[in-house]
Amino acid sequence: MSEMLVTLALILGKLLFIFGVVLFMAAYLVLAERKILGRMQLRYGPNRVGPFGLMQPLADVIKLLTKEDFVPARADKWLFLIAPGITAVTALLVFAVIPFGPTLEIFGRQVPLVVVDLNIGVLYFLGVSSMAVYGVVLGGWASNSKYSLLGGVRGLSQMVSYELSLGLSLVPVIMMARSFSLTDIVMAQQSIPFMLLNPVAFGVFFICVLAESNRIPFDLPEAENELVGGFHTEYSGMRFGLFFVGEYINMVVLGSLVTVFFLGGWHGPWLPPLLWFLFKVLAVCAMFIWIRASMPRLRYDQLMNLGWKILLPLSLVNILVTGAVLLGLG
Amino acid sequence: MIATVMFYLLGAVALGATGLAIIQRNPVYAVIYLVKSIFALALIFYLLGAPLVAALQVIVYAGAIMVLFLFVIMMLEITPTSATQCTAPGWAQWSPVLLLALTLVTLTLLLIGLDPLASEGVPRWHASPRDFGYALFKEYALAVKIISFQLSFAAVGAFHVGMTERRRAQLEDES
Amino acid sequence: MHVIRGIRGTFQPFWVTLRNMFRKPVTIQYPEEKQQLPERYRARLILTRDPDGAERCVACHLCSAACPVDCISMQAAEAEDGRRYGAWFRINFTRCIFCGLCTEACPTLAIQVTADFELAGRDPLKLVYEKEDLLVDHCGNNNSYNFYRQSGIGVAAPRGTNPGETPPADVKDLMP
Amino acid sequence: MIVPLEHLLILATLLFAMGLGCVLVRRNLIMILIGVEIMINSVGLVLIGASAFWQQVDGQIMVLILMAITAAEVAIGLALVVYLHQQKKSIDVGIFDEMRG
Repeated sequence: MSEMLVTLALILGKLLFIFGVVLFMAAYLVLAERKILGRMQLRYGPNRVGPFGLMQPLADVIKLLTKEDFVPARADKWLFLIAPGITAVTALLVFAVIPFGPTLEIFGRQVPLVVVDLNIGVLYFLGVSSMAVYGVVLGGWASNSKYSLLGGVRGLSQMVSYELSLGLSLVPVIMMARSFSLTDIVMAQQSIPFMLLNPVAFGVFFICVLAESNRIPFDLPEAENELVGGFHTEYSGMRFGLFFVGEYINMVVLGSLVTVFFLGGWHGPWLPPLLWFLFKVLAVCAMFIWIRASMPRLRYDQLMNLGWKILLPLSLVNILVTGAVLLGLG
Repeated sequence: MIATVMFYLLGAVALGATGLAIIQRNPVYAVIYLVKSIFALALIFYLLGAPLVAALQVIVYAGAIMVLFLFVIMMLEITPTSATQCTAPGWAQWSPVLLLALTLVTLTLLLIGLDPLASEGVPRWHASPRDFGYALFKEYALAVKIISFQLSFAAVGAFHVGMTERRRAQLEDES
Repeated sequence: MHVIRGIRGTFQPFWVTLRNMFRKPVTIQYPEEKQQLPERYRARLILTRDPDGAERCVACHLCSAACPVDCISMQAAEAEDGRRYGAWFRINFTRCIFCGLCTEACPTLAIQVTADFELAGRDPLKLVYEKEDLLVDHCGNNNSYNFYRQSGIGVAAPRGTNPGETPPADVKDLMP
Repeated sequence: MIVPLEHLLILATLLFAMGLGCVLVRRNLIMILIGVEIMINSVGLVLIGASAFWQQVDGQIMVLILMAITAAEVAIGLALVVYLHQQKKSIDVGIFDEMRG
């Protein structure tokens, strides 16, 4: 009985730890993005609140919390209120299967640094991330506004198109690791990360991750200059904040997934594993920000062409080639 | 024990959500209730030792098929002459179907009751993805091929049906 | 060629942004650093004085006539010696669009623009400037122009008795 | 032992009956397709239950194949719905009765 309680407490502790760290990272990622983006455009980002603008996330939260929570006339109230939550929660849920460190030994107990080591972890990730689209599309539909609806429909078709390539680009990883479990995938990259073994899969996965997180160059659902704000046009206050935080949590989560699948997770010389993991996730996030600063938004037909005519065949051929090579190597 | 309780709870959720789904006026709500029902079913699948199928159920049904439904509903509603909201059937239309369903359920119950196997329990068992994969690609390789053919037929068919008149004329002009 | 251009077009922006990241930002940190405004920048209006220290404005209403948003109003008055001046003069800066047409219209160079653009406030009534707020102690852009020195003040003195003026010719007299 | 097979089959039957009812009563083409989905789901439940009952993976593979078929069916079905909507600006099944003999 006490054994079970300790296990439960450990899981709870890990959950709280992850929740805290991810939210903290998401909050400061907003600041980091604004800062880096600013410097790349020859301006300073936010630097008024606190030293170097470090209290900016706090100021943002206070501002969003004190704003009026507004529901448009003839909007579908319940769906309108629920939609931002779906986005944020699905983003957070994925973190349950992400291993962020090797098994630790605390007071003689083996503590794996992952909330649940699901043996179908990859499929869990795909399932939960395919739920994320509901937040966007229901938010867009329930707002009872043209712009929101268009943003929602765009987000829907974009996510469905790219989910396919996302899943298919992970098949070579699963083939190489011979397991669906994310811990096993990290273990398989002890010597060489999969990014070097299979750069094509990495490329396809990275592009799909960008599309999945609705970031530039794939931010068509919110395209500020054509759709006002896309699916979150009508949102204000903390509900908008939830959409916003959801996007950045998604960034952290997808960054750690790229790390787990292709960059070798926590493996790395000299530094402690946890630091390596953090460093890699931050590097991927920095890459996201850099891409945002450098690339224009794709046109809608270009987006669909890229997804269906380039990435999908490429990932299919990649599966075939990887399979053949693995078979040849025995 | 926990699994048994969960099964009944999830079964109740699935039934309730499905029941709500079929009486909705607005198809968007029907889809959302159906997604709930699909989630409950996926968890039941997991309890019955099919984790892979449970995950696929969420990915394929909730993540792709229902999203496709939503897409079509929204696409149709964008057009100004919207008529997607057909009238919801009244009590009078439901009653014969209820009778039919009741007969169906009673007959099935009778059949189940006559079967000596039925009252036996489903054992705790669990199929690993590895077993699943071996069976799928060794014993059922032919089925996989047929299914993939069918999917490509469906893709071609959907493309053909979905083509607008203008695009069709354009293609004929080109050729 | 097409492919090479495409690849270059995809990757060059990354280099550009990276390079810009290590440059000094062009931002001016406003309240601490002030921007160096151009000399002829059009912002707050002032009423200047002539080199003798008297106010230049003759209350001719040309500026208020030229003003496209009608933000200038005044009341004309005349002094004992026939010199006109504004009894009161008011500019509503909540309406002013800083177009500078009033300064173009002004015949006496009284109304002029300055580069002082910090005209924000919470109370709109505080932005209605009266004559005492507008009048300054200097000549503005032109230090030498003095309208009344050129034109004289009215015709209070008989003709030809003003300083520097010759008496009018007597048309009935034959003498040169 | 998790649950008697009986109860599982009853659950599946009820779901199937609901789907059938939806198909028969609703006039909205999209709702009819949703009813078909419900029926297919209930069949999947039976297959999974059978697979667990006999401890063989075959049932699960059937469900996988069922999913593929559903995907194909939905793709064609929804394309037809869009096509019909283009033709008649309505998706009420009552309108599409021209092939009546």
